[in-house]
Amino acid sequence: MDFSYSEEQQMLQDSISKFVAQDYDFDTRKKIIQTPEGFSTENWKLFADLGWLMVPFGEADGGLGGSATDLMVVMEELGKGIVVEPYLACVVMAGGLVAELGSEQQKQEILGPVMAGERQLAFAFAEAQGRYNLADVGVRAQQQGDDWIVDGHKAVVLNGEAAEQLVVSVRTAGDRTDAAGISLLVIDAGAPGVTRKGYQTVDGQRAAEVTFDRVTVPAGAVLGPVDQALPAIEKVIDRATLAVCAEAVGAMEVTYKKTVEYTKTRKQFGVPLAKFQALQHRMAEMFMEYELARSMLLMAAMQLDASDGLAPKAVSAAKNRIGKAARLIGQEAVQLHGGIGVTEELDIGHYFKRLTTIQFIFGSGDYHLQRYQQ
Amino acid sequence: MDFSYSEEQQMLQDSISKFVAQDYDFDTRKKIIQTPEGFSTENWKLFADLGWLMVPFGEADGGLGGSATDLMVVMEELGKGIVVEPYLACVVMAGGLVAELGSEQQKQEILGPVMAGERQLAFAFAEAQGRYNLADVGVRAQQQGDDWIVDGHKAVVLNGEAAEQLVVSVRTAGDRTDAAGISLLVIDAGAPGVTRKGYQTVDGQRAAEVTFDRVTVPAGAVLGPVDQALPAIEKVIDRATLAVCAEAVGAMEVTYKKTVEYTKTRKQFGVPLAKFQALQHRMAEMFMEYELARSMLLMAAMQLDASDGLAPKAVSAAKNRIGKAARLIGQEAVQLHGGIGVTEELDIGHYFKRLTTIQFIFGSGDYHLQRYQQ
Amino acid sequence: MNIDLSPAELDFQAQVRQFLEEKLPSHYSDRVLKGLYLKKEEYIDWQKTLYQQGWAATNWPVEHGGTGWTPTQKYIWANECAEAGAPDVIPFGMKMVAPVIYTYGNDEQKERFLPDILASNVWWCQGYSEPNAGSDLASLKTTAVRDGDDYLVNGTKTWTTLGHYGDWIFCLVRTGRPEEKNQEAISFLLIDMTTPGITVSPIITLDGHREVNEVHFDNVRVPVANRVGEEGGGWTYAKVLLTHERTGIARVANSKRSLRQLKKLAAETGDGGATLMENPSFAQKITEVEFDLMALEYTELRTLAAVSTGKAPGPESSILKIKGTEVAQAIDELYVEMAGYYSLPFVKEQFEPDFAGEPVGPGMAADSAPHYFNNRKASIYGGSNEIQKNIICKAVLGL
Amino acid sequence: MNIDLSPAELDFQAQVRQFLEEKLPSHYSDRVLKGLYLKKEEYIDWQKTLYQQGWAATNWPVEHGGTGWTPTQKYIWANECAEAGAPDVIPFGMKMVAPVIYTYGNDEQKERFLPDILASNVWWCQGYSEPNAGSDLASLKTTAVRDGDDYLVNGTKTWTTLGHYGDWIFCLVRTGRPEEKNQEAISFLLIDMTTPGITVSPIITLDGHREVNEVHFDNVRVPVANRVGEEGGGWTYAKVLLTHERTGIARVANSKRSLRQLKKLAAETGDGGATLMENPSFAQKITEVEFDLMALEYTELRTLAAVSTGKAPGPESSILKIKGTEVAQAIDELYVEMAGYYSLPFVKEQFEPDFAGEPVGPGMAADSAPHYFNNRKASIYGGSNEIQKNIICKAVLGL
Repeated sequence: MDFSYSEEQQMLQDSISKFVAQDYDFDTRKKIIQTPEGFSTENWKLFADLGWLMVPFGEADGGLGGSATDLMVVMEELGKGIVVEPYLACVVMAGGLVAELGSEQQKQEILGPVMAGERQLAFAFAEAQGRYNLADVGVRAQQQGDDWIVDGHKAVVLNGEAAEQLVVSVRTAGDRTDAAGISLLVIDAGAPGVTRKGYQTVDGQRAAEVTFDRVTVPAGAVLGPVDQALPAIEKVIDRATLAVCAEAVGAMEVTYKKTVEYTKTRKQFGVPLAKFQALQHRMAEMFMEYELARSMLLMAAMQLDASDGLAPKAVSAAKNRIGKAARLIGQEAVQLHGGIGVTEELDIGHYFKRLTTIQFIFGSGDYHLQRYQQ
Repeated sequence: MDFSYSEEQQMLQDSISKFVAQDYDFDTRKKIIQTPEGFSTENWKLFADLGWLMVPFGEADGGLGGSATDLMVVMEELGKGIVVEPYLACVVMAGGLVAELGSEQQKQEILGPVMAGERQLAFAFAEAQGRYNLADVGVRAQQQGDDWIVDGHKAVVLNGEAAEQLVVSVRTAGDRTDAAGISLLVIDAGAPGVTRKGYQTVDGQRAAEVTFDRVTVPAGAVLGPVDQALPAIEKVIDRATLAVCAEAVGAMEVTYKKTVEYTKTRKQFGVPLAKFQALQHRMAEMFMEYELARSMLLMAAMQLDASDGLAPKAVSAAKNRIGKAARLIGQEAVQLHGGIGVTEELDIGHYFKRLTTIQFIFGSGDYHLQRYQQ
Repeated sequence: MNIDLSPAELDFQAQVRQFLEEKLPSHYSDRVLKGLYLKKEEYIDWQKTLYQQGWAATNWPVEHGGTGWTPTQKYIWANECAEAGAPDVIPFGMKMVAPVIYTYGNDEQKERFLPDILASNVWWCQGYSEPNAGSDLASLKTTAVRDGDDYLVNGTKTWTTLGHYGDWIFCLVRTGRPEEKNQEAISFLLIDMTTPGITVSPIITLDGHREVNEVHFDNVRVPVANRVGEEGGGWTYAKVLLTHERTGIARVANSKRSLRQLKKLAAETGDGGATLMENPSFAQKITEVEFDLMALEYTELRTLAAVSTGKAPGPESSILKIKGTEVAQAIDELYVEMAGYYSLPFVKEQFEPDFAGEPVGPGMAADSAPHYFNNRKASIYGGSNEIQKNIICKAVLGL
Repeated sequence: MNIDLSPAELDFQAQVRQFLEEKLPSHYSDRVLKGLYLKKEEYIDWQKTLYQQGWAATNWPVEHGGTGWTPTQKYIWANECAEAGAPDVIPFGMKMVAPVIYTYGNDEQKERFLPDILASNVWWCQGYSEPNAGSDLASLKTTAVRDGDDYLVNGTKTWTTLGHYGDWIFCLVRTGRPEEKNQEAISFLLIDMTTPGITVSPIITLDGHREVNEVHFDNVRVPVANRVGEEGGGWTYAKVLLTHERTGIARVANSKRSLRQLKKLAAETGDGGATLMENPSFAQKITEVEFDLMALEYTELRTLAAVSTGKAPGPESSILKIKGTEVAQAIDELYVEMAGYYSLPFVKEQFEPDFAGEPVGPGMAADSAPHYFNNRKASIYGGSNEIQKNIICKAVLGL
């Protein structure tokens, strides 16, 4: 049992930490969010140059052979700055699926540009009726000669607006909620019949509703085995779940520390808030929740790397428990800041927002608790 | 809508309140518990003389025509002294069933002595396998000529040791968990084949395991309609549930107030505990939980008296919410007292114990939440 | 003790229902039921409808045009309005400044201000909080220095709800010398917002909306005649008012409606082959908040009953503030949870009264997260929940 | 970072398992697994078995007879012992006084006391708390006044666990003048409990048992040679010790075993046609405490890992005390809930080692409520959870 970072992990952490501290202050982030793209293409290029986009990919695919713990290191640091660049959607989710299922050719064609920061991907999987059930896929792909004809609607596709290619889960056989009969297609975002309605999300990121209306996709666009994509999807969503858990832990650390600092300066009734014992004990709770959440994160990351079949349960346990911590820390941070905490002016409200959305993407606490119990 | 007590209710409250304050201090209670009977027959006589045992019975039966709110007044005051005399088991439960289902003759024969304080009853209904399901009745009564032959085991019969007569739920038809096929018998505790193993309960009361081994019971001992006793049992257990809710509210009031007073005198680090804001806010929570619990109690009592079909739901809502308050107030009271709170020496631990057992008799919080949802 | 409504009260309830059915426009109630804002003129329009009915001032004494309703009638009214989706009455004129004026104002002030409040001719707003005061309201720094028959007012007020709609503002100001830190140096001023030197600047809250504002006073000239009561009496007046305000703050009727709607929507929301309402964890959360809400409702009714027998609402009413906001916030959170992925989109145009496009996401999803974020304010404003606990500790528990 | 045990560690685990299988008598483990006490001589017997194996002192340095185990080995040991139902090692000698003696004692003291502790020849108990001190340990009043080569000790110690079994007691006493209130006036004394003037009186806890005691000192004569370290140094020694003690206090291994047993029993407990484990509310509570326990376990492992790289366990280890007791108490409570009506009977004889009758109620029901009541102490003793939060606030958060 070993909890220490490797030298490479330490260097990676330092490099991202430095970027967030020096180049990603709150005002910079605010300006980035207000751009039409909703993220900085310059930053993205920098991420590529620094090799961060290569971290989760295997060495055979030109990546850094990244483990789940490597991914954790990246996301925890990005979380500290609530960085809006689409690392999760492009690299971890869509990129992860290509790495998992793609043919050599597909991997070369797609992952190369992704790691170079030259291509944006998104993974379109959620549907309005499906809630968190990854097997609930109503978007249909029907074979027509060598092609697939795709029809249907995907909900809240993270990075769906900027993406040049969409990895899309489609139903190629069976009933809407069957585990078998799900396939993955790589669809050009500009293909005829693809309509995207982009929007900002409440946490300052971007997403899109994507509609497919008789979209023709060539046979070569199928990723992995026809009808049998669900296991890979589950695996990649588990990794993505770990990624947002790490992001949450990073965001929580900043949130509780900023709150502690704020109470030291803000005076009420002639004394700093930090002197009120009732508030002190609540901050002690925030600190403990953060530490417990971080322990769960390490546990889940190590389990994902151990690959002994316990990973899905470990991820669900972590998502539930970290979500609970994120809720408490986010809410308490706002409450202890008082009025200023509910304004757009101050960073704390934005950490709160991201800590909220993370609770509900890839499954609520209840969803993961029930998944764990199965 | 009217929240005020009638003049009679006010007088009743004053009279019990005076008794508890003057004649039922902690040392007196301790001595009573150590007697072989586990309660004071003198007190019981006094309760009879003061008419308290008549409160829940109809005027036609020689009672005071008591409503649920009357019963609430009695039990709330008894709860303030965590009085161990078996009002609940004898008067509310077993007596309540006789009043509900008994023939004129049965009522005269049984309720007269009960109200006079001259007879002890108990209601034997729980069984080891049944948890809180009142329809789960495995004790069998089989007809033999004019008699019934009773076999089986009843668990944790409150006041089962002192009772001279036991009201027993028995299965006269159907399968073990059928709603139909349940009857009630009044069985002399001394009848051949009845074995009682009495014991103290963790909250200082007395109960017994009761075994029936080919006990012969005459036809005249049947209470109410054969096979159809369940609705009356449910009704009486709902009343008993309200009664312990009221008892809990009374006990909570004393518990939170004693805790507040204790913190004013107990010094740590040179200042009274009451001056630590972290503890102050927790006591504010205790106070609020008490007030919310009391509101639920009034709601449920009024709904029971309104008899518009909402009573079972109201009782379940109250039991769940009051149980939650009882848990918080009991645990916090012990914690704020510190070491002395976990000793037998001080009264607070005994309030905590009773507030704990009340959470689990007549159904846990979960049981009542799920019953409410049905 | 009994729970039933009297025949007269049942009559009143029927009358209220009929009124709401006839007079409440559906394009108001639709938006209210979705948790969205109305336009300024729509709020005014609805208040004028109430005025015409004689039901504008449910909390005023009859002599000034109040309804003279019993607590039970007010309870019925609040419930029916919430159920029907009637817009909230903007409280600053009707519920906040008017009681101060009719209790502590002189006859001239009563005649000058009350009729316009009653008829919703003037939009009032509140100038209590200041950027550096927070919960420590008494540490306010806005000064009003006597200059002949006027005061010269300087300073900044904040969290002024809908201040950009305001015609007049009532303010707590410091009329004593700067070194006098005590509460006796505070006075209560009524200020015409068109007076030169007043600027209103927006504060954007976490839902992306402008609901609150900062109001800056730069040598604003206010006639001494606009001071209510004694110089230095302002703190007392405001405090009495704050206690009275706390019963309505439980917002029981709103939470009841909101919870009922949540249950309805959850029963229509798919969740792994069943509905979300059938998910035992979600259902349990709903039932638990339902129990809390019952307890809150009966606590409020007990308080109202005590008031009707002549007792002033005591510091116990701090419970209503604390638990009322906790319940409302718990319900807010369940809406976000219900929305799932559709809690993410933030399409601001959808919230505008004139939006005619296709919304993103189902039912109440779009506003769920912004509303949840914004309503975290509820446990902060109006005397934060921490301050309320301090009040309970001091005034009830004697700590 | 990785989660696997090394081959050497796996070997060690196998060795531990074999030892426990061979040497742990089932009449000990049966009682331990039911949460019941052993007799004094049984505790001693088990500790002597460990001594013979060379595994008595898992926390001592090798030079004094300790095992020299790594943190991971200690973790494996604790887990396997808990799983097997090995009796707890009574900590007062082995874990509490011994480290003070080998760290701060002189050579004579080490030679005189450590071997008997290691071999469990002497039963030690603790004299820290006092009736009026509580969490404010430093306010202790027991005095030790110098009289020639002796101290005369007067005062009362309380919460002395198993004090009625004790041969020796280690005490914090006030050696300074009474008006010196500060922590520098406290010394650390080792006292033979057969010395005239010592009386031990029981305190009955909420489970009806005598586990703790008051120990009264009436002019008890203690040789100065029995003082560990400097006069006035006692507070420092005790404090260092308290920090070290805090890692074991999470009791992770015990809670894991207890939770696993709870799940097994819940799956055998009927509940309305199904089992209690199938009741979603109960199952959810179990899973939530399971998650908390995982988080606690990995927090402890992180702390152990930090210690093994040479860092002293920081004030962060207060988390282990707080959350460890919260988890244990949550599990206790679930046992009571599971027992239902059978949580009520209190048949004291059933808990005696010699009880041969028919118990009332199933499985673990009988002790569920007494154990729950008694274990409320866990959040009070060893530095109450409130004190732990104060430590976090001060030492970690800088508040």
